[in-house]
Amino acid sequence: MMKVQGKSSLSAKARHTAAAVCALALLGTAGAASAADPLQPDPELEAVTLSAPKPSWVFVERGFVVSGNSIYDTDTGKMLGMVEASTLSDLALDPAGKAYYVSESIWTKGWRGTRQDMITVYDAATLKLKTEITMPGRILIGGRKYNFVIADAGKTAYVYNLDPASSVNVVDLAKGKFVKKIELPGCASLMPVTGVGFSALCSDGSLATVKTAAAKPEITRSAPFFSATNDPIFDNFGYDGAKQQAVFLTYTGQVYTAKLGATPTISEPFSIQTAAGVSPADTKPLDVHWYPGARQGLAYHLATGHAFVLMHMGEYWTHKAPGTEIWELDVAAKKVIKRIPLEEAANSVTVTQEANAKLVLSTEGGTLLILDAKTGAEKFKLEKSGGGVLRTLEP
Amino acid sequence: MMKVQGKSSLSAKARHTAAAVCALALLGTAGAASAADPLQPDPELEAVTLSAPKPSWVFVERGFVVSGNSIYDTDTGKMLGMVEASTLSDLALDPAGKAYYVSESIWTKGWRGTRQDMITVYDAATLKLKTEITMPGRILIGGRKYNFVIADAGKTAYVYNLDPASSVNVVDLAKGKFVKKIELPGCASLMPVTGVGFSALCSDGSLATVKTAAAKPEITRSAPFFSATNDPIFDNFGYDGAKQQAVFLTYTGQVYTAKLGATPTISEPFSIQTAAGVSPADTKPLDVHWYPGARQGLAYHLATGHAFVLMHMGEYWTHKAPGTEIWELDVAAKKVIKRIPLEEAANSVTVTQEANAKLVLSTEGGTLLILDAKTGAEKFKLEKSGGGVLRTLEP
Amino acid sequence: MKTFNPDAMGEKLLRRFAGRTSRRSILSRLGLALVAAPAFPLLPVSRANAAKPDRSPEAKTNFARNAQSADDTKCTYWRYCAIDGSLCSCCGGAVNRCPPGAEHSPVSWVGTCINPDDGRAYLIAYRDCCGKAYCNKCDCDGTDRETQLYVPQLNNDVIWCFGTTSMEYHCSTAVLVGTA
Amino acid sequence: MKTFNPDAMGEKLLRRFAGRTSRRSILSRLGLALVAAPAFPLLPVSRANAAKPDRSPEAKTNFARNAQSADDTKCTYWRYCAIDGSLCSCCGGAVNRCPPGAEHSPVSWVGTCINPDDGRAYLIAYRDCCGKAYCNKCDCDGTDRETQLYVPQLNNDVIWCFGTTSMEYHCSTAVLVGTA
Repeated sequence: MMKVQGKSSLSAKARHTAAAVCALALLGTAGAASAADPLQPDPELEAVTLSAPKPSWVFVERGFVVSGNSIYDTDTGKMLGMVEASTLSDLALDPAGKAYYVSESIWTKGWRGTRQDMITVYDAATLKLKTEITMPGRILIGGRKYNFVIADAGKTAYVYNLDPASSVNVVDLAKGKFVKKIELPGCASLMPVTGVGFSALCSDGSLATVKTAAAKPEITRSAPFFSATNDPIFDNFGYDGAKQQAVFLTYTGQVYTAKLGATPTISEPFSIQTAAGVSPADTKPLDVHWYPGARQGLAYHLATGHAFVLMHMGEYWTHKAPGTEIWELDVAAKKVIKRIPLEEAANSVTVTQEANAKLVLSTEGGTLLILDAKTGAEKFKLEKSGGGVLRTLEP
Repeated sequence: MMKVQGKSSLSAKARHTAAAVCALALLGTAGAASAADPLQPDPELEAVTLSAPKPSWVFVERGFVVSGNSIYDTDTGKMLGMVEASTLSDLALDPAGKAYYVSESIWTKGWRGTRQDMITVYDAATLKLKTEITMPGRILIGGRKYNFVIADAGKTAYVYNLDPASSVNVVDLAKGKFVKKIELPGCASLMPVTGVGFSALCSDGSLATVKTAAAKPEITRSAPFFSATNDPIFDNFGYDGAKQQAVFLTYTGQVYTAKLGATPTISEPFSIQTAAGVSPADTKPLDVHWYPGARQGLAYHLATGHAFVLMHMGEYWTHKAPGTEIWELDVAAKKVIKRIPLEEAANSVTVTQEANAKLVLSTEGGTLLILDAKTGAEKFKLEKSGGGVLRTLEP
Repeated sequence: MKTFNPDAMGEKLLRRFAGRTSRRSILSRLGLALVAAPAFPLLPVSRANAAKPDRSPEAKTNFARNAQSADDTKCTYWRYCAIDGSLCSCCGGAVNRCPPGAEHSPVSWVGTCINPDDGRAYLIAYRDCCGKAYCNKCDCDGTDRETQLYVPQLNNDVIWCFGTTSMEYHCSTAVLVGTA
Repeated sequence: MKTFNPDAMGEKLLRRFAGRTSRRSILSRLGLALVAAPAFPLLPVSRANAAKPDRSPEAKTNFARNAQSADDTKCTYWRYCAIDGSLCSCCGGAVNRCPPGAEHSPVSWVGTCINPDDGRAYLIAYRDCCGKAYCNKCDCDGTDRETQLYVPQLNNDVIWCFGTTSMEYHCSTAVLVGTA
């Protein structure tokens, strides 16, 4: 079905281009001889349709006040459309490219009335509402990548909740049904673990792993490996579903690699500053260092295993400060191989999973910046187009 | 009941002030002798309550994206609270000062679901929801003063609808009930007419007057007196409920006075430019004149009969351009008695109905500007506080 | 010198859009309204027209003098002489086409704009695309011959999402209807 | 040198607010959660506390070095060292009190801020005022000792409107709970 819609989309575009060419031709004639026929009325046109999502696309969560996820093509700098979404909702992409999922909470009367939590499903070609999957509550926070994640090649969704006890909704996307709620005390930020369920970071500094299949979900925890209150891991970390690997970054710049599984293994950390040949940072408030930070401060390019990290100069506890440089880190080599200075400080960064990757940044001033990841050269600078979480298609 | 709540509000404020004084005293002591006792925990405090609305207050409709009506006291420049409201809603003040009314349209699922049109009633002291009065549809436009008006000393509300035929909902506020819908073809912008119903401006250049009491409402129209398409009357005009008088201003600056009633009488127009001793404007696009304009470009001070008009230099068909000067017009004397230049161009103007009136302006940059109407001196400049329609309490 | 005739325009538009939207509820509502209300708001200007204002293309507004026909993602594009809102051409749609997932309102406000290439005045239907949140890009506000609420079909502040599934305003198109 | 003890803090807060909100549904939910979940998120830091990080008031952050105690409508006011959002003191409320019509959330995230007048560290409860649209005035974002979502009571991005009639976020207060 997707194929057919993709074709129809292409042919619609072709028709549109043809019409535009015709119109221009008419204008040309009109300009040359003013006695020519007037412009013809526009044909009635259906709304534009989209192809399946491409690796060059970026999805921009517009933010708290103006909601919705704008889609831009980083090849052209053009806005392609918008996946409708309520405030504080989360977007997820169907790995098969057939749907967009929005995990959201809507009240029947705006700020009042009855609360309705659901995953709203949009057709990827028409962006029209396909269905709603009702479920129990979900967290209201926004700006996080790992509160709504897709597992099992698109068949399952995990939705994080805080009310203020924490739990996870398991949703069967294939059947369009909520399955069960799993209590997850003291942990958050969900990483799908193939054949197991999911892992999450915990307030005791451990990584919890939840086997979801059993009637009574089994939760195991790794030994604590980081300090959740003194040097926390940013909850917008790097995750590679195919390799089942996560890259964690702490406030001071310590980098961990976790191999996910029923029994995950976590590497010894190294300092991103040391990897760049500068003095490693610490938690002492008075010292000045280069620190990682921002809202979505780490982008992970899966094919190369390179992380792009937003860094700023400052003291400790400035972890929300926007980045003034991007550091490209070869995680396996423990080496920062490039530093890209930014003209305007950025709050969010993502990377397209293309061979010739592009970095997409949302700046303090609300501009969406598209850079060549290899050279750092600016490809597009789109004003009034920035926002919160930036998402790209992953293989 | 209002009295009691007013008192309780005052005493709460007094207590709060006392607490603040105490806190400062404690801090002072602590500063002098650091071995002093630590600060005491804050008491548990109920939300602030408000007195009945005062003539010094201004209600700022925040706009299309961020809704709600912020209340500022023009005496202090402080924000006092906010009357909750959906996007594209309209606010009206209960003349008895006991309630705020919001005419709004809410869907059960944000942008989708079932439409619910209602007048939402808020208690003026607590700003808490009192009740909802359901009614048929209403227009979605925003930025207009006369789509939701209160008549009969607060007992009746008229709500304008366009779907796209135009009509008016009659609502009994005392009983909290929708009464009936009156078709009003080709007219809009409602002026309550005491003992009759309401009047409205029409596309044929007439003033329609609707007797609402009869089972079948009777609509009469004046002779056409203006051109609705060539030199339209701004639909945010001046209205005096007590004197049953309206002041109309056209795009070119023609000023009409209408005496409302079962058979209204409309004055001969005069030019606001001529009243200021400058060349009168016309509808020719190429000529440059001083023109009235902006979104809410006329404020009417009822006690003096002076209109404050936002004016700008330009060509015709620039009626939405923000004002760079305020012209104070003595309507009866047909004389512009003062011109106040503005540092930043303004989109909206209102005037407090005080003896020492203040002008309140919302600027292009979103600043709320409070000026002394007599001297033009700036009293307060509140950034990020501007918006759409500005409303003040009328006697 | 051609005089602008909003009456003829209204009829043309009504035929154009009402005739093509039989699947929408708007048609029956329009039909009903036409029967019930002799001065239906889409055709209210017959009397006002008596004044015969000078609306000739030669009396060019500031907008028309500076309009261009090359880039429909700019506010200066000639068809946008009376548009208000986000340009659909910046939001994934086109000058005359809705972005994905949005729905074209069958009725609209209208403008009369001058094409800089042939000097002719054309009737433009500013049909809103509805059912998605405000696009908030390329916000324009052309006001040539734009009037007040009592002439709604010439007012560009109204949310023109009638007969659509949702009344949420996303962006505005500028559909060429014909010569004015 | 006093060491910051988030555990004691959590208990204190729970006693303080849960004890006074018997009329709210939050109490029963908290009670249930405490029974059901041994590592309940309001008290999760016992193990992490083993690391004994240096949180002494003497190790002053940039915020603390520049904090003032005179004007609670400014982001630099000392209690706001970990606030995020609009200050209720700019929205018709006060530093510790909701604006008219808003409802104080009984639970909150917390911060430890240093009073510049006595040099002491105090525990501050950032209780959101809920049930009205975003105030959008005096937006501040203090991040002293602010952590990530897996320690929610130390995270200032969460909408802390639990146990209130509406979960709409309006503004944030900074209630002084006691010495840290």
